[in-house]
Amino acid sequence: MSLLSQISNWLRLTAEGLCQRWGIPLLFVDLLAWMVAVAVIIGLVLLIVLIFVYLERKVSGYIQTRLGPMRVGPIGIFQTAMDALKLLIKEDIVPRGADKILHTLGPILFFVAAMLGYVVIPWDDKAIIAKYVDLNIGILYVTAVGSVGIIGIIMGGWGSNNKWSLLGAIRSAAQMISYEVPMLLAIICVVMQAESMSLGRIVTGQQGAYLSGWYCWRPWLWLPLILFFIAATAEVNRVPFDIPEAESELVAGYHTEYSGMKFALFFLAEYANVFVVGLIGATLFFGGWLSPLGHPDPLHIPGFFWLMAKAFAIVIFLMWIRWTLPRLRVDQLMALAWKLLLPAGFLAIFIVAVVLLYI
Amino acid sequence: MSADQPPEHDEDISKEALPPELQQALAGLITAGALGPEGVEMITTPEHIIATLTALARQIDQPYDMLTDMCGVDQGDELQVVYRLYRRYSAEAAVVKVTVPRSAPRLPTATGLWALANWAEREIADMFGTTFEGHPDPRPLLLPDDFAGSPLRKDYEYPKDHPYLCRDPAREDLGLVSQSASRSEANQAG
Amino acid sequence: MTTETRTRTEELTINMGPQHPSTHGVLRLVVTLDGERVVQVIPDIGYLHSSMEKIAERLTYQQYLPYADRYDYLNAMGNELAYVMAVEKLLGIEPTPRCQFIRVMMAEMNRIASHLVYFATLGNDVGAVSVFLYCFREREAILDLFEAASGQRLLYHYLRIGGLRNDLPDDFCAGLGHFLSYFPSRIDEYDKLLTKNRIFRSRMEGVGHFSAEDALSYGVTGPCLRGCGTDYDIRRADPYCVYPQLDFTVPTFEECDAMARHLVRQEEMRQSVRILQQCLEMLPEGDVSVKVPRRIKPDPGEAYARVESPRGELGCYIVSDGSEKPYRLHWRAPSFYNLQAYPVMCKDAWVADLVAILGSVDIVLGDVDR
Amino acid sequence: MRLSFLNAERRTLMPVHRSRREPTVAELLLIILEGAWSIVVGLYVTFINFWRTKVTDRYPHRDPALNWQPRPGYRGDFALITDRETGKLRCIGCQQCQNICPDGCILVVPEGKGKERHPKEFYIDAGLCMYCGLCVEVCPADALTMTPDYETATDDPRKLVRDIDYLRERGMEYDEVLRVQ
Repeated sequence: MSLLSQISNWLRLTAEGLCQRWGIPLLFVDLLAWMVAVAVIIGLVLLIVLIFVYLERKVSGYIQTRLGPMRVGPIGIFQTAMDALKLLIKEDIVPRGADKILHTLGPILFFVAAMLGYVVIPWDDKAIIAKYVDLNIGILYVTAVGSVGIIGIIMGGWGSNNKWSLLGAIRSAAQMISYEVPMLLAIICVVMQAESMSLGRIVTGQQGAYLSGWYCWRPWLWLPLILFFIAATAEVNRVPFDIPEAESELVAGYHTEYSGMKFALFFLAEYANVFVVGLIGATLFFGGWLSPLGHPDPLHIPGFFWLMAKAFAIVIFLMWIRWTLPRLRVDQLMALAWKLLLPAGFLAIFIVAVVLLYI
Repeated sequence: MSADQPPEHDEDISKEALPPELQQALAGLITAGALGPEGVEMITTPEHIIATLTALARQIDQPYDMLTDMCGVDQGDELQVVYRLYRRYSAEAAVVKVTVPRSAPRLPTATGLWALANWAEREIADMFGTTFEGHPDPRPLLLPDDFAGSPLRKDYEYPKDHPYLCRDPAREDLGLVSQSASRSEANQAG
Repeated sequence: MTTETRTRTEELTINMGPQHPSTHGVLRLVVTLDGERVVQVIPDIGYLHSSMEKIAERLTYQQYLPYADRYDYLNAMGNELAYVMAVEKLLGIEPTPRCQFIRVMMAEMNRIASHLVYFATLGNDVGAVSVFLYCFREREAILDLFEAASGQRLLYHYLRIGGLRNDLPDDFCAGLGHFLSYFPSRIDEYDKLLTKNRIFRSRMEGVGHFSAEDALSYGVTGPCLRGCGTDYDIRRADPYCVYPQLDFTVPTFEECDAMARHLVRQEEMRQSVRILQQCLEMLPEGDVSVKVPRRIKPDPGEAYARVESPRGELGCYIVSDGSEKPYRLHWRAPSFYNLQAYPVMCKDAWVADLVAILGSVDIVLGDVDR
Repeated sequence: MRLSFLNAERRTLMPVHRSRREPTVAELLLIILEGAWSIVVGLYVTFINFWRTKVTDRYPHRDPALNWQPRPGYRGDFALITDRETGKLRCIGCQQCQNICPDGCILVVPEGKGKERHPKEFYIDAGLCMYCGLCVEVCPADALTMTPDYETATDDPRKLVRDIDYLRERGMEYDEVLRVQ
C-alpha cells in the first residue's frame, strides 16, 4: 500500500507541476485523478465479474455433477473471456417497433448505476475512490444509486416492444422497490450500532481482537444480517427472487430482446451488482477490509485482499443458494417483503435500539 | 389406397345378448348389440346417439359414465364414430358405434355430456370431415386453419405441392428418395 | 377524480409458445392476462402433428412397430406394449411368461425414466435447475440398461408381436439390481431438495385445482387423476401382462392440486422400484417369443388394448380388414385429453403458475399431436 | 396476521400445518423455522452432490478410444459384410430389406440370376432411416448389419446416403467387432 501511495503521490505531484507550468487550473488534476481511479475500478470490476461468471459456471457445474466449462484454456478459465468477446462481436439487434433511444439507454443506465456503487466502497484503510467528497452518507448513497438501475431495466423492458420484456420490467420495478425497504431497515440497525453512515467508519467500528469485533458476532444484529441478505438477493434479482428474468415464465424477462454489446452490459452489470452485495455485506457485517488475524495485520496482507476474500465467499454462497432453490411467485415475493420482512425489520430496529440503550 | 371392404360387424349379433337392464334402457335406440370380450358393443344411428349415450351414462345402478375415447373410422360409404365408455373406473366397457353417410356426415355433439368430447370431436372433424352439430368451438384443432381435405379418409390424396407436405430438395436429385416413392422407383430400376 | 377516469387497464394477450422454454415442446398457449393474473388460456396444438395414424394404414403390422415408439417418445416401451397387445389380441396370441415379465420390467423402467424427466422439467420450470441434471443423471442409468437390452437409448423397437427382439443380456439383471439398490435413496434426495422445499411447496400447493368430477368429465387419467384422490390405475382396474401377480399400491392424494400430482409421481417411482424388484425375483426361465407367421394377417375385427402409461390411460385401437396392414389405427393419447383439461386447472392462476401447472400435468407433445 | 403466501394447507408429508385458518404467531414461527430448515437440507443435498463424481464426459476426446463405447448389439451405422473365403459381399440382392423398411430408405438394385445374384447398387439413406433394425433382422444371408458407429453427423444430407462402396468399407472396418457378436 505504501508503495502504491508513493506512486500515486508522485504522479499527482508531477501532474500538479505540469499544470502549474502550462497554466491549467489545478481542479483539472483532481478530475484526472478521479478519472484514472474510476478507470482502474471499472477495469477491476469487469475483471472480477468475468471471474464471477466463470466461477458461477464452475460452481453450478460441480453442484450438478458436471464439469462446467473445460475447453478454452486449462480447465476452461478463458471461457467467459471468450464468451464476452463473442458478445461484443455479435450483431446488435433492435426489434422492429422498439423505442430505439430507450432500448439503447436502458443497458447503459443500468451499467452506470451498477458501477456508481463502487465509488464509496472502502477497499482498504482510507482507500476510497470518492475520498475527496463528503462520505458521511456512504451507505445511503449505495442504496440510492442501487435504485437508479431499475430505471434502466424499465427503459429496456418498455423500449423492447415485447410483452415478455414489459412484464419482466414491471416485475423488476415492483420487486426492487419492495425490497429496498427491508434492506434499508436492516442497514439502519448497523448504522445505529456503528453510529455512522460512513462505510469507512462502519468498518473501523468493527476493530477488535482478531475477528471478535465484527458485527456478525453480535446476536442482536443477526436478524438484520439475515434480512439484509434476503433483501439484497432480491435486489440483485438472483434465485429465489429472480422473477424479473424467470426464464421458464418470461423467456428472459427484460433482456429478452437484447443481443450483443447491450446484452453484455446487462449481464456484466448484474454480476457487478452481485459483487456490490458481497462487498457491502462484508463491510457491514464481516469487518470489511479488517484482517481476521489482528490489527494491524501481522502478515502485512493488505486489507484489499481480505475484503475481496470476504466478498467472494459471500458471492459463492449466493451461487450455492441459486443452484439449490426454486423461485418464488410474484405475489409470494411481494408478500414476503411486505408481510414478513418489513415487520421483521421494525422488530430488528426495536431490538437493536433496546440493546444499545440498555445493555 | 383402395377402400377395402368394411369389417363385418353385425351379421349374427342381436340385442338379446345385452344384459336385460341395458336392453330396457336402450329399447328403440340401438340397431344392434352384442357382448364383446371387454364389454357390451352396440350400434346406433345419428338420431339416437345422444339418447343412447345419455341412457348409458345415466343408468341407475352402474352407469357407464366415463367416456374414454372417441375415434373415427372410414367404412367406405359410411363414416363411423366409435365411442368408448367405461363403467366408472372399472374394466367394463361399452362401445357405441354410429355410422353417418359419407356424403352428409353430420352428428350431434356429445360435449354436453362429457367435456372430453370437445377436443375428440374436433379431431374427428379435422380428420374425417364430419360435422358435429352444436359443438361450442368447431375450429380445426390439429390441422392448420387453411388445410383442405380430410386426411384420415381412405380416399385422401396428398397434394404434392402442398406447402405442409413439401419434400426435401436436397434429396430430390438423388434418384433414391423419400418415403414410399423409393419402392416404385426400385421396381422400375430392377 | 380525473386521473381515475382517465386510467384505463387492458387485458394483455400473449403467446406462450410455440417457442417458449417451458411449454415442453411445440405447444402454443394463447394467454390473456390481467396484470399477472391469468384470465384465459387457450392451448393451440398440432405443431408436432406427424400423421401417426395415417402412417399405420400404409405399413404392415411389423413395420408400424418402430413408429409406435416415436409417438410418445418418453414412454416408448409402453407404446410398444399397447400396440403389441392390441395386435396380439387380434391374432389371439398369448406371449410366454418370461416375455410378459420382461415387458412389465421394461414398462416400469420406462415409467421411472419418464417420471424422472417430469421431475427434471418441473424443477426447471419452477427454477430449481439442479434437479434437472440430477434426474437426467439417473435416467442415463436406465437408458444404459435399455441400450444393453435393445440396442437403442430412446426409441427401442424392442418388443415384437408375440415376443421380444431378443432375450435380456446376461448382465442386465445385475445392472438393474444395482440401479434399484441406489435409486430409492436418490428419490429421497429429490424429496429433500425439491418436494419438501418450502418455496417449492408454496409454488405447488393449492395451485391448479382440479376436481375428481372434472376429471371424469374430461377423461383425465394417470397421475393427474390419482392426484384427485381417485384410485384408478389400468394396472389394477384392467390388469394386463403379469400385474395381477405383483404386489404394489396405487398412490393417491386427495388435494387435487399440482402438489398432489407431483407427490403421486414421486410415490409411483418408489412403487415401480418395488415392482421391478419383484420382477427380478420372479423372472422365469424360458423362451421369450412365440412363433408368429411371417406375414401377419389378422382376421377382420377390432381390438382395443390399454396400458397405464406414465401419463395415463394409453389405448391402442386397431381395426383390421383381414389384410397385412391395419385398416385403422387409433391412439387414445393420455396427454391429449389431459391437456384439454389444462385451462380448467389454470383458473385464477398467476403467470408463474402456468408453467408449474403445465409441468404437473406432464404432457408430451408427441403424445398430444400424434 | 394473514400470510397467504405460506399456503398453510394440510399436507401429509409435512405435518406442520394442516388447517386452512390463518396461522397464529407460534405456528408462523414454526413455519418459518421449518422453511429455513428445508432450505438448509436442500443446501446440504447440493453440497454433497458438489463432491460426487462428475458424470459428464468430455466428448469428443482427443483420443477416440476414450470416447463412449456402445454396448454390444447397438444399432448404429450400416455395413455390408464381405465373405472371408470368397472375398465377395454376402448380400444376395433379395431386396427383402428394401421391402420391409418402413421408411423406404433402402434401394437395392440386384444383378444376375440364381446363385450369381448380387447387388449392383445398394443405397441406404441414413438421413431417413430410423434405425429400427428390421432390415438386419430380415436379412436371410446375414449380410446387412449395423455397426456400433454412432458418429454419423455430417454437414450435408447428401453425405448421409450410403452407397455400396461405403457399406463394404464399413463392413471391412468393423469386421472383427461384428464377427464377435
